[in-house]
Amino acid sequence: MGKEFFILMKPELGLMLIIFLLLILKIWDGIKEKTTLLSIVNIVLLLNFVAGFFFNKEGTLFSGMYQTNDILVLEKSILSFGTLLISLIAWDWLKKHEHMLEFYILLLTTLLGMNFMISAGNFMMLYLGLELATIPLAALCNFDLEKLKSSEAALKMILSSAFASCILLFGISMLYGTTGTLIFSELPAHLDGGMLQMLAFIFVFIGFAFKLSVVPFHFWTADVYEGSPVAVTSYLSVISKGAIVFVFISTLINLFSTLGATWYHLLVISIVMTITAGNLFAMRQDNIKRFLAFSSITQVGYILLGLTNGTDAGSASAIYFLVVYIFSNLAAFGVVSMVSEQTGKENISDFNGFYKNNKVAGWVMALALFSLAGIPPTAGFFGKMFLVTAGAAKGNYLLLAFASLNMVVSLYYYLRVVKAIFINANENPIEKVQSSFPVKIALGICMLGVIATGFYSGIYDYIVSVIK
Amino acid sequence: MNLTLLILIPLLTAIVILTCKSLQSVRWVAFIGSMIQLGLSGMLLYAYNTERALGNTAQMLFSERHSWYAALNIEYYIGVDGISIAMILLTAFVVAAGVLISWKMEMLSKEFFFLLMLLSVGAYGFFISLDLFTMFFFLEVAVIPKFLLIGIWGSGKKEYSAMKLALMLMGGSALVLIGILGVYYNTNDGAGNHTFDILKISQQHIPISLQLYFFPVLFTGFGVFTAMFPFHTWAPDGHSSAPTAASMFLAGISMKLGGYGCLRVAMYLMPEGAHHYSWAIILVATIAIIYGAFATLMQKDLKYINAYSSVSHCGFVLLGIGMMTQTAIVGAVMQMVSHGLMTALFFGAIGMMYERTHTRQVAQLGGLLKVMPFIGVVFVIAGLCSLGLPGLSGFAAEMTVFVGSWQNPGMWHRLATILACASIVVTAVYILRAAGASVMGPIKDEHFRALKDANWNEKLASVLLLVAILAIGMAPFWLIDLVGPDSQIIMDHLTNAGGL
Amino acid sequence: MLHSKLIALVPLLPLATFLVIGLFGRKYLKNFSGILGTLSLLTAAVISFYTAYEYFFVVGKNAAGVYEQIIAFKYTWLQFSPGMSIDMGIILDPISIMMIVVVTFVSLMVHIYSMGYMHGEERYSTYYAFLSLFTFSMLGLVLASNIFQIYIFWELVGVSSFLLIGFYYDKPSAVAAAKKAFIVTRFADLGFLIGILVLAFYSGTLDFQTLIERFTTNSEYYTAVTAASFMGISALTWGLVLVFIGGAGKSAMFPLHVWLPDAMEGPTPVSALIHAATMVVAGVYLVARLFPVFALSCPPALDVVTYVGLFSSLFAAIIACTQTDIKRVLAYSTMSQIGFMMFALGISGYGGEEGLGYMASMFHLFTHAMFKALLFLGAGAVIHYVHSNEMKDMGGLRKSMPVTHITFLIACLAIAGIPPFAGFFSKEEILAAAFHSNKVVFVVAIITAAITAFYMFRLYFSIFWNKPSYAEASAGEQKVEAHGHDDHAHTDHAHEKHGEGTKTMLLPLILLGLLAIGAGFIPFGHFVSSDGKGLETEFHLMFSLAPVGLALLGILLAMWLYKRANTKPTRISEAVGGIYRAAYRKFYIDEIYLFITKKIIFNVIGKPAAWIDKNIVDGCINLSATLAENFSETLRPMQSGKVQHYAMFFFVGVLGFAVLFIYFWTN
Amino acid sequence: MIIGGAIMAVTSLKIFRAAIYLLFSLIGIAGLYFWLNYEFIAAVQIVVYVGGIVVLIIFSIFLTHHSGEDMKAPKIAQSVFAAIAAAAGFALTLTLINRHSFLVGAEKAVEPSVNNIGMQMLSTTEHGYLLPFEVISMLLLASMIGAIVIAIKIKPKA
Amino acid sequence: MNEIGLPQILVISVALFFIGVYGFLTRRNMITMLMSIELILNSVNINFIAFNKYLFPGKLDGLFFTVIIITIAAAEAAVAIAIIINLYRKYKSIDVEDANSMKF
Repeated sequence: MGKEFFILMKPELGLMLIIFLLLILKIWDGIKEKTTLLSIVNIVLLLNFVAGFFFNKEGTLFSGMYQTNDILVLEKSILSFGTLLISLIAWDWLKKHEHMLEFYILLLTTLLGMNFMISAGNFMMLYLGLELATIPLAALCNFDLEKLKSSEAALKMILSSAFASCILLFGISMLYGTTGTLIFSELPAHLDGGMLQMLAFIFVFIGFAFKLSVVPFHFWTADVYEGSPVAVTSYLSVISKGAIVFVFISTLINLFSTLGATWYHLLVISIVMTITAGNLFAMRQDNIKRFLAFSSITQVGYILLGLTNGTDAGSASAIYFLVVYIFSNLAAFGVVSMVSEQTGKENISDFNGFYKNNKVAGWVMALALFSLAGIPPTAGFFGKMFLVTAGAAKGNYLLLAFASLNMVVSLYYYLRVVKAIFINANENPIEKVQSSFPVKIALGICMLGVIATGFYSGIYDYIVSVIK
Repeated sequence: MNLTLLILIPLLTAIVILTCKSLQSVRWVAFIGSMIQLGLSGMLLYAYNTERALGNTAQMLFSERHSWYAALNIEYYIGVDGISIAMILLTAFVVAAGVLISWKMEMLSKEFFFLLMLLSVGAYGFFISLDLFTMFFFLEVAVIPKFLLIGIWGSGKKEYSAMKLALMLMGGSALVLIGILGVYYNTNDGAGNHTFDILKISQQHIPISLQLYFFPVLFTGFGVFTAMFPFHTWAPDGHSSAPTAASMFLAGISMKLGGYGCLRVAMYLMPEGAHHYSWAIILVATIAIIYGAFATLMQKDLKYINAYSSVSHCGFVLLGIGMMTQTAIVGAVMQMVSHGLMTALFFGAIGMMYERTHTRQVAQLGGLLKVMPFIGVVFVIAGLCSLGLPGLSGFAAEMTVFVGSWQNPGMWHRLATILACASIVVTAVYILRAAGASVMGPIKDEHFRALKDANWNEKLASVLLLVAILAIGMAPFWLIDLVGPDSQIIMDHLTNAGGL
Repeated sequence: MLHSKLIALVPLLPLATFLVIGLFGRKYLKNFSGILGTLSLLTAAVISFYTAYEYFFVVGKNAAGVYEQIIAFKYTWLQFSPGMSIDMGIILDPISIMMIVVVTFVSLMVHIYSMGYMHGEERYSTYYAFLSLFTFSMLGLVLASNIFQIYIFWELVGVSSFLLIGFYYDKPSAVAAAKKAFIVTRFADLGFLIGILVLAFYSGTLDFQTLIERFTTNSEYYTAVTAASFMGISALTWGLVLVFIGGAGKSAMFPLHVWLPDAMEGPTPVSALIHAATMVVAGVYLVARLFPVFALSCPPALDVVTYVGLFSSLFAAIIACTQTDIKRVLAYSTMSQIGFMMFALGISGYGGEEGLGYMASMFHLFTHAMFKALLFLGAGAVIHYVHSNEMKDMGGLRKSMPVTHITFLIACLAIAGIPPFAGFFSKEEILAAAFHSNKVVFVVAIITAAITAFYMFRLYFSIFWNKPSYAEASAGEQKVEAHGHDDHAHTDHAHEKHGEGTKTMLLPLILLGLLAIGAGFIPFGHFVSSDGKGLETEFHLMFSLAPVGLALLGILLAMWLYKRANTKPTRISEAVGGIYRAAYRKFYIDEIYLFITKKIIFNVIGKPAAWIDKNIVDGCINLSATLAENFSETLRPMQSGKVQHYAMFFFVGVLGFAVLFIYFWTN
Repeated sequence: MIIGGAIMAVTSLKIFRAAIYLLFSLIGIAGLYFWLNYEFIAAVQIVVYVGGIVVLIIFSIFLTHHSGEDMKAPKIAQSVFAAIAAAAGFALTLTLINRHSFLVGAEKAVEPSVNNIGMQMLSTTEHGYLLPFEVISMLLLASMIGAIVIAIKIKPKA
Repeated sequence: MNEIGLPQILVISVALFFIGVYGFLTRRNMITMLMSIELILNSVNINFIAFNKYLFPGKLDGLFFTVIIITIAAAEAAVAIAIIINLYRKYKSIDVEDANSMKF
C-alpha cells in the first residue's frame, strides 16, 4: 500500500476521482452553466490523459489481480485520449442534453471498467471490467431519451451482450473446472489442450470476439451504432473496441500462446469471415452510421490480421493502427455528428453535393475516409500496411492476398461516400454546418493525427520501444 | 543536387495553391511551380551528365538515405540513374503542359491544380525512390487524385470511369503489395534482417521457387498500371472521361509508372522469374499491340481512339521489356518517354478541339485545319508521331524496340516482332482516318467557322511538348546515352541470372 | 578532294527553306516564299552539278579507273548496339550523284513552274514549304550511306508526298487519295523494315558498304545468312525480297501500284516531281543500291525483281490505253516505265558487259525523269488551260498553246523511243540487255514498248488534234474547278492574258524539252555502271530496227484512231468489250483491295476486337463488380433487425467454431 | 425441481406463471447450495435473486402487462431450430464433460464459513478480494444511475 | 436418492444452461428473455460452486466468482428492465419481434 499503490493505480484512481467529483457536482448542483461544466470535465480529462505519461511503474497489486506496466499505461492513455476527443466532439450535443453529468459518469465508469479489464490479473477482474464497461454503455445507448431507435439500440445491446457474457462465463467456469485457477500467471501451466478446455477456450474467445463484433457475432453492431447517439456510437466503435483489442494484445495472446496453432487458425478464420462479411454488408448501406459500423467491422478484421503475427511487431502495429483508427474514425464521426445534429440527415445520399457548402468539412470527411481505406498520404495507409506486413510475416501469402485484395473492395464503398460528397449532383445540398470551438479543435487534432502520424515515424517508434 | 526538392517543390506549390484567393493567382502559382519543376529536372539532367563525365560510376547518383520506420527496415531512400531521369524529365514536361492546357479551368480551380500537383508529387516520388515501401507509397499517392480529377471535372460517364479506374489501379497496387511483401520477407542479409532496399535486394537472391509465384503477381500488378492486355479496360474509359490535363497525366505519366515498375522492380529483383515468364510477357504484349490497334480502328470518339492506341503503344513497352535484350530494354524506356510526350500532346490537341467544338465524335468534326490551323497542325503532328514518323520521337523509340526484339533469335520472339511491326501499318490507318476526317476535309458544321485558334497558354503547352518530341526524334543519341548504361546494368543482372 | 561541307548543303538548303517558309511563310513572306524556295534550290542544283563535275571528272576515278564510293561524312545518330547504329551520312558514287542531279534539276524546274501554276493559291507558301520538305527528304534518301537512313528518309518522302497529294485537304477525294498513298506505301514499308531487320541481324551492321562487303565476299556473315533459312528459302533471299517489297511499294509495282493513279489528285507539278521523276524511282534506286548483293549473292531475289517489273510494265501499259483522265494515263505510263527499269535491273548481271542492264536501267531512270516531268508539266499546262483532266474536254489545242504542243510532242517521241530522242537510247539499251539475257523478257518488253508508243500518242492526238479547235469545242463549257482557287479570276488569267500560261510555266517546259532531246547523247555508260568501271555501249542499227518499227506502228495506229474526232475508238472498245471494260476498271484491283480492307480487316478483325473488348474483357470486370453487389444484396436480409435471429446466428456460430476446432482442426 | 422449473419457465405462455416457475427453479438451486453446505451463497442466492431480481421482474411485468393475458407463442420454426441447436450444444458439452477426467486439487479445504468469507472479501493480502468488491460497488452505482436516468418518466407523447 | 457427485451436478447445470439458451432464442417477451439469461447465469454459478466444492476446495475463487456474478446479474437486470420499460413507453409492447425498426 501507500505511495506505490497510488502510482500504480493512477489511471483508475484518477477516473474514480473524476467520477466522484461529478457526483458531487450533480448532488450539490451548484453550477447551472452547462458550458462551464463541460469545460471543467474536459480539463479534468485532459489532466488525466497527461498524467498518464508520468511516473509509470511496473507492478502488481491485490495478489496479482491487478497488474500494470508501460504498455498497459500507454494503452490506457490512448483510451482516455480518445475519450477526451469524443467528449470534445460531443460538446454541441451535450450542451442540449439535460443529463449531461450522468452521461459523463456512465462514460467514465465504462472507461474505468476498460482500464480494469486491461490491467486485470485474473478472470474475475477481467469479467468484472468487461461488465463494468458494458452495462453502463447499454444505458448510454439509450441516452437519446425520446428517440425510439435509441432505446431499441440499448435493448439490443444489453440483451445480446448479456447473452455473450453468459457464453463467456460458461467458458470461464469450464476453464476454472479444468485448470483450477483463475489467475493468468498460473493458467498457462495448467493448459493441456484437452477437449473440454478447447471448448472453454473457444467460449471465452467468442465472448470477446462478440465485443470486437467479429463475424458471425457482429449482428448487434450495426443496429446499435445506428440507434445510439453519435457520441456513444463513436465511443463504441473506437474506445470499447480498442479496449478489447488491448486485452487481446496484452492478455489473451500470452495466455493462450500454448494453444498456438489453434489460436492462429481461429484468428485466420475470424479474419476471413470478418473482412468478407464486413465488406459485403458495408457495400450497400445507405445510413452512414451503419456504413461506418460495417467499415469498423472490416477494420477489426485487419487488426486481427496484425495480431496473427503473435510477436511484438504485430502488437505494435495493432496499437499503432488503433491510434490512427481513433483519429480517422473520430474525424468521420465528428462530421457525421455535426451534420446529424443540425440537419438530422444521416444518409449517404443526403451527403450528395456536400462539398458545395462545406469545403473544410468535406475535406475532413474525405481524408478520414481515405485514412480508413488506407490510402496514402494519410496515416491509415501506414497503419494498414504495417498490419498487413505483420500479418504476412508467418508466410501465409494466401491470407495476405485475400486481405490486400479486400482493401480494393473496401475502397469501393469508401469512394462511394467520397463520390457523394464531391461528385454527385444535388439541387439542394446540405447547408453550411456550424461547429463550436471545441469541435473544431477536436477535428483539427484528428486531421493533424491523420496526416502527421504517418509521416512522423516517432509515434510508431515510441510504441515499439515501449513494447520492447 | 538534392532530389528531395523534386518532391518538395510540387508539394509546396500545392500548399500555396490552397492558400490562394483568386483564380489568377492560383493559375500563376501552379504555372510557376511547374516551371520550377521543369528547371529542376533540367538541372538534374545536367548535373547527372557532369557527374558521369567526372567518372562517377555509382549505380545511383545523388542518393539520400534516411531511416524512416527503423523497426520495419523502411527507409526514405532515393537516388536516380539514367532511366529515372528520363522519366523525371517526361513528368516535368507533361506537368507543365498540363497546367498550361487547363489554364481556363474555372470550376473549383484551386482543388483542380492542387490535385494535379499532388499527382506530380506521386510520380516524382515513385521515380526517384529506391526503397520498395516508399515507392509503393508514392505509387498509391497518385491514385486518388485521378479519381477525383475524373469524377469532378470529367465528362461523359465520368462516375463509372472514375470508380473503375480507381478500383482497377488499386487492384493493381494490391498485387504489387503482395509481391513487395513476398520479396521483403524472402530477403536476408545474412543476419536474418529483411530489407526493402532495391539495390540490396538485387545483390541478394530470392529463392527461385518463390520468384515463380511473386514475379507474375508483381509484374501483373504494375502491368495494370501500364494497361497490360486483360487489365487495360480502365484506360479507355478513364482517359475519355477525364478532363484534358488529367488524360495527359494518366496516359503520359501514370501509365509509365507501371512500365518503370515492371522494369525496375519486377525484372530487376526477380531475374529468374523474368526469364521463366518472358514468353508470357511477350504474348500479352503482342496481343495488346495488335488487338489494341484493331480495337482503335473501330472507335468513333477521338479520345477513345487515342486511349486504345495508348494501349497498343504501351504494348511496345512491355514487348521491349519482355524481349530482354539490352537494345529492346532501351527501346522500351524510350518508348515510355516518347509515348508519354506524344500522347500528352495528342490529348492536349483533342482537348483544345473539344473545348471549342464541344464534340469529340470524328463524324461531327471536319475541316478544323482551316479554322484553327495551329491546333490542327499540332493534332496532325501528334498523329504522325504516333504512327512513327522519322524525326519525331515515336520513330526512334519503336525502331529501337524492333531492332532490339529482333536480336532475340527465338522463333516465337521473331513472330511477335513481326506482328508488332505489322501494327504500325494499322496505326497509320487509324491515325490517318482520324486526322483525315476531323481536321482535314470540308468543314462539317458552319459554327466552326467562328471558332478561335489556340491562345498563348495552349500554344506554349503544345510547343513545350513539341520541343521535347523533336529533341528525341531529331537527336535520339542523347537519350540513348542517358538510358543505355543503366539498362545495360539491368540487362547484365538478367543475363547473370542465367536463362539466356 | 571535294569538300563535304558543300555537299551537305545540298540536302540542308531545302531543309532550311522548309523550316523558314513553314514557320514564317504564312504570315510574313507570302508571295516571296516561291522565289525563296526557287533560289535555295537553284543553289542546291548548282552545287550538285558542281559536285557531279568534281566527282566524274576530277576525283571520282581511282587509279584503276574505277569510280569508287566516297563517304563524304558520317555521323552516328542512333546507336542500337556496338557495331549497329543508324548513321546520318552522305555517300557519293555514280548513282547517288546522278540522282541528286536529277532531283535537284527536276525539282528546280517544278519550283519555277509552280510560281506560275500555283499563283494566287491561298496556301501558296505552305505549298513551297512542302516542296522543299520533299526535296530535302528525297536528297537525303539518295545520299543515304546507311540502310536505316534510307528507311528514315523513305518515310519522310512518304509523308511529304502524303501532304502534297492531300494539299487540297478540303477536297475529300484528295484526302482519300493521300491516305491511300500513305497507307499502301506504309504497308510496303513494313516489308522493307522487316527486311532491314533480317539483313541487319545477319550482317551485324546497317552501313551499306560494310553490309554489301560482308554479303558479297565469302565471310562468316555470308555463310550464316545463306545457311539460315525459313520455309526453305534462305534468310538472305527473304531479306532482299522483303526490301524489294518496300521498293515495289514506292515504285508502284504490281500489286502495290493502286495508290499511284489516285495520287494524281495532287497539284500537277507535284505529280511531275514526285510521282513521275523522283520519288517513284526510289524503289529502283534502292535495288540499285543493294545491287551487288542481289546480283552476286542472291539471283532468285533478282528474278523476283525481273518478273514483277516486267508484269507491271505490261499491265500498266494495257490499262493506260483505256484511261480517259490524262494524268491517269501518264501515271500508268510512269508505272510501266518503272517496270522497264526494274526488269532491266533484274536481268542484269554484275560487272562488265553483264552489267549492261544495270547501266541501262539507270540511264532510263535519268532520261525518263526528264521527259516524264516534261509530260506532266505539259499536261499541267493543258489542265490549267481547260480546267479539266478529261480527254473529252480537250482537243485541238495545238493552236492555242503551241509551246506546250511542241514540247509535249517531243516528250511523247522520247518516251515512245523514237531516235534521236532521249528515250530511244535508254530503251534500246534495256532491250539489248533483255535480248542478251532472256528472250521472253525481250519479247514482252518490245510489245510493251509498242503499246507505250500507242497510248502516248493516243494521248497526244486527243489533246492537241482530234477536235477542230478548242475555241468552239469549249464554247459555253465552264468546267468545274480542278483546284481550290477562284474560278473566274483564273479563267480570265488563262485565256485573255497569256494564252497558255506565264513565262515561269513555259521556261521549264522548254528546258526539259531540250534535255528530252539531248540527254540521250550522254555516254552514260562511262559514268554509271554496275561495278564502277566505264562501260562502252556500242550501238547496232539492225537491232534497233524492230523496236523502233513497232513503236512507229503504234504511233500510226494512234494517229489513225484519234487524229480526228470519230467513232472508231468506241466501236473498237465495244468490239473487245470485256477486256476493254476490265482494263478501264484497272482490272478491278482497287475493288479487290477495298473488299479486303473494308470487309475482311474491318468486319472480321476490327469489329470483333472492339466487341470483345467492350463485352468480354470489360464485361468480366464489370461482372465481378455486379456479382459482389448482388451477393451483398442477398446477404442483407440476414440483418433482420431481430435480436433473436442475431442470437441464433451467434449461438450457431459458437457451436460451429467449437465443433470445428475440437473435432476437425485440432493440432 | 430445478430443471422442471426451468423448463416450465421458458415454455409457459403465461408470463406471470413463468416468473413463478423461475422462482421455484432458483429456490431449488439455493437448496442445492445448502446441500453442498455453502450456506453463504445459498443465502445470497435467496436474498438477491428471490428477494431482488424476481421481484423486480414481477414488478416490471405488472408495469408492462395487463395481467393474465397469454404471450404470443414463439414461431414454430424458430423454436424447433433453437431446440435442435440447444440440444446439440447440450449433447456436445456433456460428451466432452464425460470424456474429461477432472483433476482434483490436493490442498486441504477451506471452511467456507461466513467468517472466512468476510475476512477474505475485505483483505488485500493473498486470497484477498477487496478490489473486486470495490469495482462491483462502482458497477452497482453506475447501473443505478443509468437505470434511473433511463427509466425516469418523460412526458408520454400525445 | 443415491450419492450425487460432480457429474450429476454438471449435468444439471449444463441442462440449465441450454434450457436458458433455448428460452432466450425462443421467448418473444423481453422480460422472459431476461429470465432465461438469469437461468444461464445460475447454471454458471452452479458450475463454479461445484468445481470449487469438489475439485479445488483450497481457495474460494469459485465462491467469490459466484457472488460477483449474482451481483452483476442484479445490476444487469436493473438496467435491462429500465430499458425495457423505456421501450415499452414508446412501443406499448414488449414483444421483441416488434423492436426491429433498424434492419439491413
